[in-house]
Amino acid sequence: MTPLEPSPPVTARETYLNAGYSLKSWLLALDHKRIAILYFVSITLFFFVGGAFATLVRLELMTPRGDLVSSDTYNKLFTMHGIIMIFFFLIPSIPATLGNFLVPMMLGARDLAFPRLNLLSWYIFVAGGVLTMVAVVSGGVDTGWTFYTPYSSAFSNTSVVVTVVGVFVTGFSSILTGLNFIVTIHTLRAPGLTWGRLPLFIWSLYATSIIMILGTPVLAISLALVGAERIFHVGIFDPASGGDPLLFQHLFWYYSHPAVYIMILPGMGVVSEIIPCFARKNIFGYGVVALSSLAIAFTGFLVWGHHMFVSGQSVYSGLVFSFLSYLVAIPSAVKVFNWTATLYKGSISFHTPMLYAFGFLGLFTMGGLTGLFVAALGVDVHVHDTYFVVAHFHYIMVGGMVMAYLGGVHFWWPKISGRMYPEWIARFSAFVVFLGFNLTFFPQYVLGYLGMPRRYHSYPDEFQVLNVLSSAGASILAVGYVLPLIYLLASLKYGKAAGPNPWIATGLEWQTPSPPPTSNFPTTPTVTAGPYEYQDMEVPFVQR
Amino acid sequence: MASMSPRTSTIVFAVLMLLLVATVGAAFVPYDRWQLGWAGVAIALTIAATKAILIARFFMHLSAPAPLPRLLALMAIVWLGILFALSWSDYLTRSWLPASRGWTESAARRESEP
Amino acid sequence: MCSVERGAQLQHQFDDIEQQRQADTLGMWAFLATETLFFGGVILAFSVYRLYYTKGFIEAAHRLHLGLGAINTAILLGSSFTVALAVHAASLGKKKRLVGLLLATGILGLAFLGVKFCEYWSEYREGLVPGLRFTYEGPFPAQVRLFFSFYFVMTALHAAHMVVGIAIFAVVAFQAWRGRYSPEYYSSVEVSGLYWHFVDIVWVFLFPLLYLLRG
Amino acid sequence: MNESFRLLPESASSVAASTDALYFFLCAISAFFTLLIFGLVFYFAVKYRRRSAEPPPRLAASNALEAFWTLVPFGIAVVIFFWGAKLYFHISRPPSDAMDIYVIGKQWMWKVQHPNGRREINELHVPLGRAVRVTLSSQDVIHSFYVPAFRIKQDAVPGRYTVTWFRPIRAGIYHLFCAEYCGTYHSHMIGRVVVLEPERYQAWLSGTPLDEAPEEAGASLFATLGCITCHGARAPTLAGLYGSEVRLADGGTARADEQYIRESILDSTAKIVSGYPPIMPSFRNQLTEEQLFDLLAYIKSLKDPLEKRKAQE
Repeated sequence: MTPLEPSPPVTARETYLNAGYSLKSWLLALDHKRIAILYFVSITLFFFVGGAFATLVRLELMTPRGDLVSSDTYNKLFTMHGIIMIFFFLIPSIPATLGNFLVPMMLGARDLAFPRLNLLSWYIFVAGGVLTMVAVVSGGVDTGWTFYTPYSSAFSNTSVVVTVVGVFVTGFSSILTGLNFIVTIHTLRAPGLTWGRLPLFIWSLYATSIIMILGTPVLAISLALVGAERIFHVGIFDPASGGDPLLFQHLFWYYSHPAVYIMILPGMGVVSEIIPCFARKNIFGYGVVALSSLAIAFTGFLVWGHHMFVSGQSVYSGLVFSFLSYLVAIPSAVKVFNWTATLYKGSISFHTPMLYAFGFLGLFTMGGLTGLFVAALGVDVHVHDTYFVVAHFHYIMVGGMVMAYLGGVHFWWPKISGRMYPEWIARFSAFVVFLGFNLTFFPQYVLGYLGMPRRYHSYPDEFQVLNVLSSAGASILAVGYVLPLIYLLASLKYGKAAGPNPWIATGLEWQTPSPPPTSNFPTTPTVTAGPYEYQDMEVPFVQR
Repeated sequence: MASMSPRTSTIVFAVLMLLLVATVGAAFVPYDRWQLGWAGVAIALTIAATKAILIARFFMHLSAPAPLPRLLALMAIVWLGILFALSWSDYLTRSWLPASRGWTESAARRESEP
Repeated sequence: MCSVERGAQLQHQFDDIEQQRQADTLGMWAFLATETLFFGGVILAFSVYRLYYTKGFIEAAHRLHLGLGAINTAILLGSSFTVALAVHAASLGKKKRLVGLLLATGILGLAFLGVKFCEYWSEYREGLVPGLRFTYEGPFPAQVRLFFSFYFVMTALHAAHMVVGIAIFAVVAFQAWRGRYSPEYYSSVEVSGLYWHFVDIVWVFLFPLLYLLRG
Repeated sequence: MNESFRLLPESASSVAASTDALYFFLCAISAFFTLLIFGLVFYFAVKYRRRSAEPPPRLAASNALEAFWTLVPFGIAVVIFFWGAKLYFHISRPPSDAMDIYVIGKQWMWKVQHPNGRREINELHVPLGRAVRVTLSSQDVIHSFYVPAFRIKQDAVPGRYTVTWFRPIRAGIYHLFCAEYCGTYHSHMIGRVVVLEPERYQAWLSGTPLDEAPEEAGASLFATLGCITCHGARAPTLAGLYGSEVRLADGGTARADEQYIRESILDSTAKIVSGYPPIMPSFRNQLTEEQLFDLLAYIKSLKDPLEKRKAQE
């Protein structure tokens, strides 16, 4: 166990961290690395706020009668848990933090194409967050993160309009990030860095950005219409005046299903970087993995109707959406097979990022496979809006996305902070997260098929045993998430100084000192080889 | 980036105004007398689409050598097409399944076997 | 235009001015793709109700002032024309002509908003504004109310984009008057021109959808 | 409801067994692939753990392998799709001899109306073995009629009718949930479906006083609202209307199902029958859902003379 002792101070080299200590230098920073840190702090804050709501929900569900909070408060709890976790953590997390930090460095550029837009996107994100927090403080909103009409537009008497404006505003921060990435990847690549040599993290962020700029506006217009409906009673979704409530569901899910690919694609990109580095092997089937990201981005827009199989949508369009939903599952399956094949004949070490990548591989596979259940029309009639669906999307969001996010944070932590994190505590917390996660969400599959509906404040007694199991798992998961916060912050002071390339990884971001100087590279690097040429690099961390 | 000469701009502007007159004129044709309601919609939208293509190609220099603006414009239209096509697939076929009568009488015979 | 100014234009993350200009154009086109989907969503909603309530929407379309709508379309096409000329003038570095054409575009935009406001006012007087004053007694009252809800939502959204466009032209005209643009670097004019042409294209589709489907 | 710990809900309807069959097939597929991936990852991790500083060889990509693990999942996916679609078609097509039940979702209760006029709140008594067609609507927000034991769920959407059906194959008492979030007491909107043997069902049916049958209630409404003044002479006759094809004024035709009848009452000029002027007043916001159901039941009961004779033979 490497003892934690204060390491020698970083040499007085100019880095993006010591380029200015005043608040102004941080709050008006145009450097993509500083904006990434601003995003790090804000989404971590939102993650723990959302987590607090989740804890209250799990505590409430320990007892069938649900006597911890009133049913009204419970409705607001699960709504805010959904809104904050999705719009303020999952969607921005990897693109806005690791993406902002690494895209210019991986491309060999000095900064993103529009630094001012990048800072504006952070301010818009915080403005949306503040607005949503105002909604929470002033009584919360109880429509669910899906805002289904006519409840959200006519029957809910909570501060729906403030929340809708908050999410509307945050959507633009996501659009600006996507726009920035697309233009940067097209115009600022280093000489020699052809599309065939781009790291897979860049490919996945490119696909994510396409979804961000083409999907988010439709969410913006659907939420704007809900706001207009509440303020001016325009009647577009109001059945009493001839409106169709299902129209809102079409507009909403047109964005919200591709949004789940905004959340998972960056995670896939991170895993595509971690596995080759710790298996010391080139990724198996680089071209296929890269193109499958684009395939997911495109087919992700064809499938939203599988959220509406029992909502009164026409049987025939249900058939179309069900078939297309099976098409979108194929690229994800291909990626999983390619990652597994990368491990074949590798030289595998079990550092924390690799443990999180293994966790991602297993849990994302289970999440994806249960997607086949809810895409099958016959089964979805039974499991729609039950805890089976809750377990399905948590397996992908928490099991897949958050695992990959933690893996990515640990993998690039030396580059971001110039310090190494304590390896053994990190491995332990990875196991805790894996155990806690499975104990929390696997029982919900069984609950779901038993027929326990979602968003229930109180439930029949026979579901209690599984709910208690799930709540127990949630407490372990909470511990698993608090640990990295503690030891990563501690590593800022006590962590061993990390050299420019502690993992001996390929990629331009590892060819500059860590923490990197403000202008990333003294001179723009030229790229001569493919992204994962590990076969001609020395193998670190070899135990005799 | 050779932007367009004023002469071509003027020609394009004139064509646009002509198309405006055409589309307004087409609106006064009594389509519903010949049960051709959808024809009116089709004509109006094709004229609008031609005007849009003219503006995009000439005024917005979409015909410029750089391929990327064209790619983004095409992607916007394809994604819009997805939104319209799949949403309409629900609205057009919603009344196909007569929920009340069930399908043909044979449905009753087959209902026992799942 | 002395070279110092041109040097000041080039931002540090770009290698040369051509790369920066390409990035600006690409960034605006990406933004226009988002706007296309933004307007596309509300037009989808309109198209679904037009499919379900054809008679009511035809009846309501007759209530709109076709003349004012046509004039507005002509104004907007004219402003697209002046913007195209302005971009051309900027590429030749003719400062006075550029500023004049940009101001002309802004004035045409204001004219459009003026005509639009007259329309709104007359519709308010006729009691066709759902939510405020809706005293319509003709056939299909619910469907006509729905049509006018869409009419106000869509035209208000478009008008908001017009106001933003006019403000941008005011700033760009001021910058041009101060001589910030040169034949090598005038991408602010070009990018704001792209945005304006897009707002014009949105109206090119809104006009027939709302005013002309009287079949 | 027995308190024993269960892993699967009771299967009490004709569809339950086939839904469970598809569910087990999917569980088998998932178990296979999960074990495959976990197994391979674990095996590779142990077998190829880092032991030497010698960098592993670069493996060439193999298109054959890529094609293999694209087509095989696609093949499995297509099989699952067709199986699920067949089941869904079966679930969404009620048999024509089914018994009609009208259910109205209202914020936080289920209002059930039987064909003979019996009305229940949060209770649904049905005879064993008889197919039951549930016509759903909602008075306020979207609710969802969900009976886990029958494996059926259908949203009750305000402003229109949606339909689902089931045929109970085991007597007993089963949960009825609201599955679509509908507000404060969404979790209290729970009811019971009580499946009784036919004779006990008859006893229950005749045991308590009958409310007025919907047909009679509909008939009296038909008169008081003044429909009778036109429908018989100047307006299209309604006898035998239900289920028939109606020629419309704009040349199209429409099937006169519940949705058509409801729309013609609430939005009378939406679909005008050819040969008749659009002079029928709209009854929007004047009728409650129950009254609409009564009118519907009455109109459906109007058989034209020749069909009535055919039914008697």
